[in-house]
Amino acid sequence: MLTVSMKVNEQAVSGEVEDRTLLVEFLRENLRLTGTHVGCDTSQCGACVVHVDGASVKSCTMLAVQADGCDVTTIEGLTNGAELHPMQQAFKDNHGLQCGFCTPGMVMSAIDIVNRNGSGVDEATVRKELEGNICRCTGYHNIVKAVQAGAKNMGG
Amino acid sequence: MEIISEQRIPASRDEVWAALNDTEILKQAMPGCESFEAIEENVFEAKITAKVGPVKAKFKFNVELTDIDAPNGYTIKGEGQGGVAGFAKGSAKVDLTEDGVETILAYNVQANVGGKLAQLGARLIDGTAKKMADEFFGNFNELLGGTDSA
Amino acid sequence: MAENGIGANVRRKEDHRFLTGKGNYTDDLNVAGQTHAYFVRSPHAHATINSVDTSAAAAAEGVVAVLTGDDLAADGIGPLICGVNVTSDDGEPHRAPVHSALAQGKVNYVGDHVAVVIAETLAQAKDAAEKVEVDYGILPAVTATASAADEGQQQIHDVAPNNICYNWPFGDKEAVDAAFESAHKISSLDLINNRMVTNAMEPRAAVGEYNSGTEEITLHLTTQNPHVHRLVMSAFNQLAPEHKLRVVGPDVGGGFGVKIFVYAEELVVGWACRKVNRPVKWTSDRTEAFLADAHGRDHVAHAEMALDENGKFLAMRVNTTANLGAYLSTFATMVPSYLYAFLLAGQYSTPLIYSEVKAVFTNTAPVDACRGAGRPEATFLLERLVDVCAEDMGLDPAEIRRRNFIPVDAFPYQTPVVQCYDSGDYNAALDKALALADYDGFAGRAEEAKSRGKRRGIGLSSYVEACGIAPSQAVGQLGAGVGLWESAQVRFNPTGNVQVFTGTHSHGQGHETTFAQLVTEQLGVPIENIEVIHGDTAKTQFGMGTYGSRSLAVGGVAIAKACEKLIEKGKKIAAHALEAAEGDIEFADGNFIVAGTDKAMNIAEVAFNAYVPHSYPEGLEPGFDENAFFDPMNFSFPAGTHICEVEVDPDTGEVEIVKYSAVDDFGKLINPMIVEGQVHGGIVHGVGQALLEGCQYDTDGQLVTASYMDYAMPRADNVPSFDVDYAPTNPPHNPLGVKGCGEAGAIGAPPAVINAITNALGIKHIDMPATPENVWRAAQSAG
Amino acid sequence: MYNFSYQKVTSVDDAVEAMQKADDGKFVAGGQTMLPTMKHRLASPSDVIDLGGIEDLKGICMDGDAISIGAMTTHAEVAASSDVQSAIPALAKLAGNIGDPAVRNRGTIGGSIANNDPAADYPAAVIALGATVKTNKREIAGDEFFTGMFETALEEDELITSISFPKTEAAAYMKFENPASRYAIVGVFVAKSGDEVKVVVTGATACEHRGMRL
Repeated sequence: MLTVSMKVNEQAVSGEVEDRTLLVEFLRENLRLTGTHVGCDTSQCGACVVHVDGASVKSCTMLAVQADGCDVTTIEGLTNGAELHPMQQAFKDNHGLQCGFCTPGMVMSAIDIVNRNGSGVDEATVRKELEGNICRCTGYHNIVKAVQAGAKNMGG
Repeated sequence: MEIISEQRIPASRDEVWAALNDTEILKQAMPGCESFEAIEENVFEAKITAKVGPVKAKFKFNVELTDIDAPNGYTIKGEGQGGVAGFAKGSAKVDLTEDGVETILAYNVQANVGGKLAQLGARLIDGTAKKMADEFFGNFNELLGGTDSA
Repeated sequence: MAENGIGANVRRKEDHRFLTGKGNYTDDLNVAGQTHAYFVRSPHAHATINSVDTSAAAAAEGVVAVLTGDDLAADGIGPLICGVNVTSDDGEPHRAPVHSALAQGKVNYVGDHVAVVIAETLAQAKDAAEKVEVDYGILPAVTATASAADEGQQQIHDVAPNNICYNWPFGDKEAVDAAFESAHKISSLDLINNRMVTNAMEPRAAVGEYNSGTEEITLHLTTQNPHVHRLVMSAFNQLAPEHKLRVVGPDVGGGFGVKIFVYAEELVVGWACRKVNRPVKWTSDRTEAFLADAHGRDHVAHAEMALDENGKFLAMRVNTTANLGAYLSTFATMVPSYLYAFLLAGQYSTPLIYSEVKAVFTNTAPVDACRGAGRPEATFLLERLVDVCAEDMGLDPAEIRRRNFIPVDAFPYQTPVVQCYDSGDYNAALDKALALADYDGFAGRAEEAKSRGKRRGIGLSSYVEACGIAPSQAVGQLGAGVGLWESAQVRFNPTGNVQVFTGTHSHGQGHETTFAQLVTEQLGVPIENIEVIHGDTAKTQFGMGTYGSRSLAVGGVAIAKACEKLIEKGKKIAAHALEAAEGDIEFADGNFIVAGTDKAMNIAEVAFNAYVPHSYPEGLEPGFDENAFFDPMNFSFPAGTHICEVEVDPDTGEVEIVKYSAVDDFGKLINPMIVEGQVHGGIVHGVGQALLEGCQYDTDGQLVTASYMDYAMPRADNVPSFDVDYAPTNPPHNPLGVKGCGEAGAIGAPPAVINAITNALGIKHIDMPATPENVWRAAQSAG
Repeated sequence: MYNFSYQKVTSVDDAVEAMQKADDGKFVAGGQTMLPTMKHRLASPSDVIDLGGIEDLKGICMDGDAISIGAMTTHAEVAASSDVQSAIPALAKLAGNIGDPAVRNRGTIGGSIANNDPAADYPAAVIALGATVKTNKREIAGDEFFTGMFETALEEDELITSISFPKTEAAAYMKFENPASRYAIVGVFVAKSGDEVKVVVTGATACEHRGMRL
């Protein structure tokens, strides 16, 4: 067993993990942050996307120990009150979610897209950049709208 | 998956035929082979570690020589269990033809995998089967003093 | 209209928890003392089990138990069942092989369940599973649908000679044959409806707990229908008496049919938690989901249409082979029969239809309902055939549809295949769709594309589906084991807020919002004071669950009926409290008013009064809590026209959907925002089937598309944004005037996409999925 | 995943030493191929030697007429590098189309090249651009580095430290993606340098990268 320490959603946390423990397992099982989901086992669906040191990663394809000392943000860390993060709000306003299972990963990827592409990101870029996130419910139409609206909201 | 190819071997057909029935040579030719032991006549047990990129799986193969037609050729058949990785089975029909002092070894390989390897490695199955077959017969050629000519 | 009532685009009540990571899915649940289950699955498609040696696994670290089919049988756990009977042409019921949750003596597909390992941790369970020694006697596998019933094929089940589950002819063959004899033209088509893996994003999961003190099992499941799970597991699997079995479906991460069925894993978890007297958790990984979730579709069909000289359809003849997989899943028999053949009339007035369906067993995963279930198969066949007819007759695809549409004044319309359509205006939807798609401007766009080396095509699909599943009387006559009414309970708390209990269960459709809109509209209670509760057999009364676009059309009506009862009771209470005659009380906008006076009570005050029943007269019961059941008289029949425009690159075979227009008739829309989302999702499910998704077994029965590496799911960059509009009609038998919208897109889209591709390339047909390779080959051969 | 011993190293020497000591060790760079394989239990190294902590292996710098990219530089960093964008824009574009954004944030150029997946993108660029693969032991010409499907000239305890790409006059990379995995079904890298035009194809044979000079 190893001890890992990191900052998750601005809180310092540490825990005992096996060498093989994945970051997503540490988040879900050790920290009980169950908003980060596991939807596949080949790193494609994106339900597990979190931010590590500000960059989106698939937490099912990273060891917990590899995040030792890092700054991790999960869906739970975007807001700590009733007020939603602008991207979360945009998903709600634009009906960018249905069953909600892919949603945390979608929102984390969306914020990453805006961070890299700015508040005026166009539809084609959003669609291309969402290739690592699969949704079966929405047909993406409203997710794309939500990301663009969220981008504007984030841009101020 | 079917692979058809041939090797030109600088040895007589009888020599090649003898080598095809020499467990030590078969063992050395087989990529990743750790042991190759006769269980009964023309039946062997082979332990092979197959390594394809990130995948590394240990297989226990039952190998059988059939359709024996000395010194013209035979069919070598194998079925292997790779534990959690699944299983593999394949056969190679080998035909020897004299060509002057040399021998043409023609092979026709059929290979299949099952279990996780089939479920997850579909895009790599054909390439891997071809690679393993060509390596085996290329190595075999080299063990007889030739160069891989597939 | 009440604020946030019917017709309002209310933002969803459930979204806050989903958006903040506070959803509560089955795998999110951990129970103190829980163990983990992992299944030993067959790597072979077809084999006898000569022996199973569990001793090494049982002795492995952390292992609590290793259980096999023998243990299951010893405990009297019954086999998995199929709930719908289809009578075969020999007059006998369909052939139903025994389907044990853990195999007994034989495995019949890759992924079939051989044993389960229960251990302290999942890793230990997986480690031990590798130590279970199974001696298989490998048998040849049957995988191809078309040849499964051929002479000399390997036999899979003794009870099913020639691997046939049923032969099911329907219609007047002689009359149809006669119509073909005298037809002006016969158009025909051979096609395949590709096999799909449903792929809800949340994999299936189960957490079972047993309380030895109360002898009660609580089973948390990824389920679309908790009561159906409880009923089947209790009545047919003998897991526990119904009152000692609680099934909870918490938040469910997508269903699309795949979470309707009672599967081996869920039943085994329920049984094992009692056997080991510890909580047991199982979560499918994605590869297991590919192997062992019920798959969808998989038809091979030949279709023919007889036409007169004006392009009117005289008769249709269809021959279909449907692959049901290795065993019968819960509703498998119904999908290629009642949900398929009875929709073959589509939107057309074809007077004669004859259909033969041969349902076959193969060594593949069981096949059952997947979004649309049967209707996409019928629609794809019919709408492709209609395009072939148009080509054969030299008619525009829109024109041939128009000539054959059931006219608006013919409703209710009795088709030759059982169904009686409720309402529809198919021309209205077509006209609106043609305008939305700028159909008239297509030729110009095609020319412009040609100048860039691309080929444009436009494809129509005019579908009709039957949903609001299912009227008990109708399906009972067909052989369904159960009718599918729905229940609701609307309960006021004393302080005036409302809890709505429904037997349906949301897995993404937004019931918590839509149903609250119904209640706020009817009772005038602010929407934030209304909570919808579902998915727990301990909380809600018996209900049938969610599938077949039934929740609003059936469950919603039950809620409305319960609300009506509350209003009636409220009048009695208000009359008592306001010292007026009951007949003088009127109800409007949440207020009970004594007619012609300013004396009034709002409904919250009535609720409080009902729970503080001072001096109630005899016959007036306290409490403000009503339940209702609704069993519709008929299905509802959403319909519409979808138009897809594609651009094909003949050099690469790549297909780009450049425009997609959908005009649907769903009756009245309660929350248009949610409805539109359902349409989008359905379209992309259908586009996925048309362009990307194809489940492939090799000839040995190995599943070679068992992950997202090889099974192509539609992603955001595969599709455009959509143009969606409506052409509603009013279904007379539905009190809310609603029809159902969840499956429409998946039904309408596949033929629209394929018709667009055949149009672009000038070819008769291309099978799905129209991958770049297939399209390129077709383009090459078309020249 | 089977358990293993995780080794975090901070220098190339430590990495090599850890590998030599390990029973059946495996270097892991970004882990985007290795970890999924291990999750499926299709690989079971005794030791996972994580190169992520070796600062020397990261970064991009101009080195005369070449651009040198550290082995542990992520695809995202290559794609976003203004140096790469100006020196060899096709390479930046190639990197920006590997996997998806989250994968590009973890996956590295060294890991991709060492793995030599027959459908990977980078090997085509390495060969076509005449890059040099620098290891802890030697320098290997791009042409000679890739020896077969998933096989390279690397020895067991040898690891890539950087890849040096000479500037090129003109280059472009196009790929036709598998709709599911988004790996290249076929990818073609074309590079022009003086009178020589090199074309390298990835994917197509499912076996190795084929190059030719025009």
